Amino acid sequence: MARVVVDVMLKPEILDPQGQAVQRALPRLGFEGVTEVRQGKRFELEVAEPLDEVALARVREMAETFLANTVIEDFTVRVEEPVQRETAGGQGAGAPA
Amino acid sequence: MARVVVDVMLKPEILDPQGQAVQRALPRLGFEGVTEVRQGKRFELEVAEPLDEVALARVREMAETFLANTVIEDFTVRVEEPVQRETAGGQGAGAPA
Amino acid sequence: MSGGLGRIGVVTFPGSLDDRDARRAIRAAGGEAVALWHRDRELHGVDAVVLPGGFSYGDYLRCGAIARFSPIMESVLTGARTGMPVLGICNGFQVLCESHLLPGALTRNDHLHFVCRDQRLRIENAETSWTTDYTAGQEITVPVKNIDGGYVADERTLDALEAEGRVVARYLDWNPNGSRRDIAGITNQTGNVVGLMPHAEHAVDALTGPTTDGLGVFTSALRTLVGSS
Amino acid sequence: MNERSEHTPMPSLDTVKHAEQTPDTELPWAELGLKEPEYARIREILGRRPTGAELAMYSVMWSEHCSYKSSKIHLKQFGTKAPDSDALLVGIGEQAGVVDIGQGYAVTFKVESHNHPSYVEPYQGAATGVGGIVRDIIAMGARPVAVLDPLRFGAADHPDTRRVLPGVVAGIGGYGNCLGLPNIGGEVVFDPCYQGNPLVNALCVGVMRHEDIHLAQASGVGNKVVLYGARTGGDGIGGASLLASETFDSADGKPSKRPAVQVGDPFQEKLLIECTLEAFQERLVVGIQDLGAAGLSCATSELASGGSGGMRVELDSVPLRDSSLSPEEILMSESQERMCAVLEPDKVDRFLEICEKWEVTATVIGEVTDGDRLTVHWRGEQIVDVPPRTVAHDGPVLDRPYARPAWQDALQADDPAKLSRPGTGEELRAAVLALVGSPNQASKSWITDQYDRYVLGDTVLAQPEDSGMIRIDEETGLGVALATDGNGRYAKLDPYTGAQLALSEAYRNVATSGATPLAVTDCLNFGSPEDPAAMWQFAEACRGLADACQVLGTPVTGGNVSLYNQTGEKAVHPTPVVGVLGVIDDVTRRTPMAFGQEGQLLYLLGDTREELGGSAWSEVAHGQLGGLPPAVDLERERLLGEILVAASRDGMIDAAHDVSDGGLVQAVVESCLRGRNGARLVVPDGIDPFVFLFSESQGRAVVAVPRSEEVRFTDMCGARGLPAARIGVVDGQEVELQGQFSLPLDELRETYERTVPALLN
Ligand SMILES: Nc1ncnc2c1ncn2[C@@H]1O[C@H](COP(=O)(O)OP(=O)(O)O)[C@@H](O)[C@H]1O
Ligand SMILES: [Mg+2]
Repeated sequence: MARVVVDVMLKPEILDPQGQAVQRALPRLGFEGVTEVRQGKRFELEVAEPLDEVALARVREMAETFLANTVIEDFTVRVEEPVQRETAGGQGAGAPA
Repeated sequence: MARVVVDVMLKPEILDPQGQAVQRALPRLGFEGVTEVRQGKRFELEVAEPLDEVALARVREMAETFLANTVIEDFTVRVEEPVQRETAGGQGAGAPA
Repeated sequence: MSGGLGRIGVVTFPGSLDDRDARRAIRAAGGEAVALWHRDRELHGVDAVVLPGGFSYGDYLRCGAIARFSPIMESVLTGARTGMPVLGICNGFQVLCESHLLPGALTRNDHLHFVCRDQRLRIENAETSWTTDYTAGQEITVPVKNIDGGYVADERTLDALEAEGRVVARYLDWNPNGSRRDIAGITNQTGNVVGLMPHAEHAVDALTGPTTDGLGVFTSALRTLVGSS
Repeated sequence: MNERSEHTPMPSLDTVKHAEQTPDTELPWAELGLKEPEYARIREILGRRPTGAELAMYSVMWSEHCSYKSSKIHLKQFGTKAPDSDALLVGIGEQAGVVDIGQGYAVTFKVESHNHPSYVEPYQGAATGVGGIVRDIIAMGARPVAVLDPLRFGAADHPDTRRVLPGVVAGIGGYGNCLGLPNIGGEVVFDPCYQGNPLVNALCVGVMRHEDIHLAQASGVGNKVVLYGARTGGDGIGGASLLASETFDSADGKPSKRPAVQVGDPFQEKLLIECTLEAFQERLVVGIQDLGAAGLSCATSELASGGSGGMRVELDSVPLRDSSLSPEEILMSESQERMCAVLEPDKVDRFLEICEKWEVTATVIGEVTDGDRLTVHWRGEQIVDVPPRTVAHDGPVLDRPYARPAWQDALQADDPAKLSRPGTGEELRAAVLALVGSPNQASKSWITDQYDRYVLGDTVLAQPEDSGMIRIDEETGLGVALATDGNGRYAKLDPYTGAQLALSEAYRNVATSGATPLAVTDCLNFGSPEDPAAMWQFAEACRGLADACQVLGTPVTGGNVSLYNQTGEKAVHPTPVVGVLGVIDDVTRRTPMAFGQEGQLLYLLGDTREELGGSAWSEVAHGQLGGLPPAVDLERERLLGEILVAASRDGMIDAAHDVSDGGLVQAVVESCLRGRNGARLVVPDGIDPFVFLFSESQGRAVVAVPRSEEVRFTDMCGARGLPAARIGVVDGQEVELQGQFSLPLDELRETYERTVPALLN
């Protein structure tokens, strides 16, 4: 099994009410210095091996026709090593930051 | 400005109806071989420089207390180079795949 | 308790929708409804608080996630910890979970759609501040309307809720959102804080609701207040 | 506009002064959709060539969408033929008409289309459609209290419908639910003619006290113009970007990408509603206008021409979401969730305070001046100097050619009388099941369950009842009822009659619930006005509706026209959607549709003739559309309405359901399922059982009468001359037609409820 990640974000020119709401809330919570927030979707797909060019092209097609609404969204596709996520109190490894 | 990306995913043990719905729809659309789909959120934050350890720690705190609900979600924080996204008909660069 | 009527506050957050209805239900139950504002730290001497339904802050990010940080929530948390009856309906339930006053969380309905239906429920715990006017096992019908109404928690938490009798109400016939163990409402350990997904406040008048079965939630609280005064 | 070589290079800003100095500079008026005579007219009005910004304003305001240039001469009839009505407080012309419903209350309501955007992006298109109509209602000074959503999609099993419908429904729900407006009715119709061109109409109704009516006008020199709500982005500016690229004559001056689709922000709109209402309550506002199509161009020119003076706008003050916008684009932007208010200077601070309370961005962008010009300024330069009326109201008026299409005769000659019919009881039974389970007649609860109908706590009736009913006053029980209807099949067969039938049905639906119909709003969805056949359909429908409103005494208070609803050469059925508003003094006297009491007597009111043209049966059984639609009898509709209202008021009936598409049997099945009781029916003498069940004769309703009221009720009908035939009794758990067939309710329910989910899940 390989993990493919598809990130889907609203195109930059499209209004992102969710990101805006988050951004506006931050100062109230004491977080300053964040000038913009965009909120999008992240899909993690477990795909059967081998993940060759053909398979990846299929995933890209899937992203374009289904996971993203390309009228308003852009996307990226990439193969990813599984990372460990932080949980509450998170001393988890995180990704390189 | 630096871009920080926060990915938030439901914990593995929490049911993800959205991911499941995507996964169930794929074969109908002619995409085979995807054994699991999880759907989460991706936040792109534009953060004022300098993005030192202190600033990053603040972002991590923000993710933990606000962007993610750690009762049901895990998160990762990372600094990212802006990538070019694919749009419809996407011959965009995409990220390394 | 101050004076004659029980005073129950209803908080309005930006995007609250059923606040007016909650106030009407309180009045219908014989109480005095007090409008509270999210930016206000003051509870204005109310004896109990309702966090109403709606889409606070558009439910952007997560339902209840932004509202939880409102100034008034600090006072509500303090009150709740010292025994003040607090009820969260729908979005209010979500705010209570986000505030960690109640365990677990509410996630997207398993069928992914908003659903508005008249729903049969069984009252499981008739001893909370908001359910004493029911009997355990009583079946009632009130509307549900939500898109993020699926109650989730880890198994241990669910088991603990069951063992401690903290499941307040359960869906009957049909689980409208995929809630674990058909949970429609839960309470905290002391029974003063209740989160309820179904909208009791929309079942207080046969003209505008499917039944009057929801009235008991508000009369219960008023009775609790009298008892404790 | 790639070849710019021939044009004189322009400075980066096309000011009024610059326009005066460069009279020969050509502007891309054709690309902005203007015709040569229109451009000439603009030059004549201004006495010079327009600036880029002026051209932007004229071009959007003189577009079909904003100027109604093709439809205006036909819509005029709604005014000239308007019936005398004491109820009308504000007539056609404002954002929405206002109707007096007594006790000091006034109601405003309007239906609008968002068809094309909903095809491109179903969720956002439908969502922003709801947003737009709600702002229209707030702009009248009213608190919105409910929405309805008349919808048309392609064939139920077509892939395009599967793409469009779920998104449209989720968008309407997503936006309306988040605003806290109950959805109390609407329509869902499937027909292949709407493939590639769904109709997404949305109706909003609002309530105010008489003294709170606000109009779009900017009077009072020195008064301030405040823009509030969302920041302005590059939404919906189409042609203006082109103008900008023309004006900014340098490669990197090209505007960045402009959104192809607008995204709605219902939370922002909810805040907009709350802060507007609070400002109304404190009587801070002199004039108000929503920003919809044509954005600031529309708002400023309409406010200015509605008032007595001129207006000066500082465009630099407009808060932007995208700093690369050119002034032309800012003027044209259709960014959602924005409003404009005119305030006396000493009220501005308080107004801004209220906006701050609701976390709504608000900015003073201009003021009312004592001239009669609308001027717009940017970076210290004047870029617009126009008489506002010429922008807002003096758009072109076209008398487009129209002609009855050649195929109309053949279509009308294709009489359904020749179609084979069910004869035996068994066949009738099968035909009933086929009808009840057909997508157009089946339960729509898969859709309507996605809408909040309870919020605000005043919903007395909602789908699937004949009309939606809202309580207005808790003390007195005063309420309003609304229904929308529009049968495109009927209108295709005969657009004049079709429009009247749409009105008849909506009128009847309102009366069936016990409310007295008062006023009308309409959304006219038609094909291209450049096609004489579509234009004829449009003209006929307007004439039909105006004539019928005159007879029924219900004025058209406002509405919307949507043209160019076609894919290639193929237009949708002419689809006039008519919304009727009624008033009821005491909502506790409403008549629901459910047959709730066993033993009650069923009466069919009205006359049944053999009328199957355009019927649901001809569609379901034969896929046929031909012949003539059912005959219209407006006097009968009025009488039926009076009887239904009287019977409700005096407690003579317990249930009523109007008979429309699908005929009597559809109505009886729906009322039985809702009431969880069966019915035993008997065919009255002299009628063929098939016609009895499936005919779509108008002016009919079926009512359930308690036995104790039978004599009083039939006496009333007899005295008033309304035919009332006893057709059966509420009884058992089956729908039975004596001597023919019986159908268990369980089987009917299964058939009725499974269709739509099966198509969409
Ligand atoms: N899109 C919709 N939104 C809300 N209600 C709807 C919608 N479509 C249909 N309904 C409701 O379903 C019921 C049945 O619709 P319909 O058969 O068109 O009614 P009628 O034939 O009486 O006009 C009505 O109450 C109507 O308001
Ligand atoms: Mg009807």
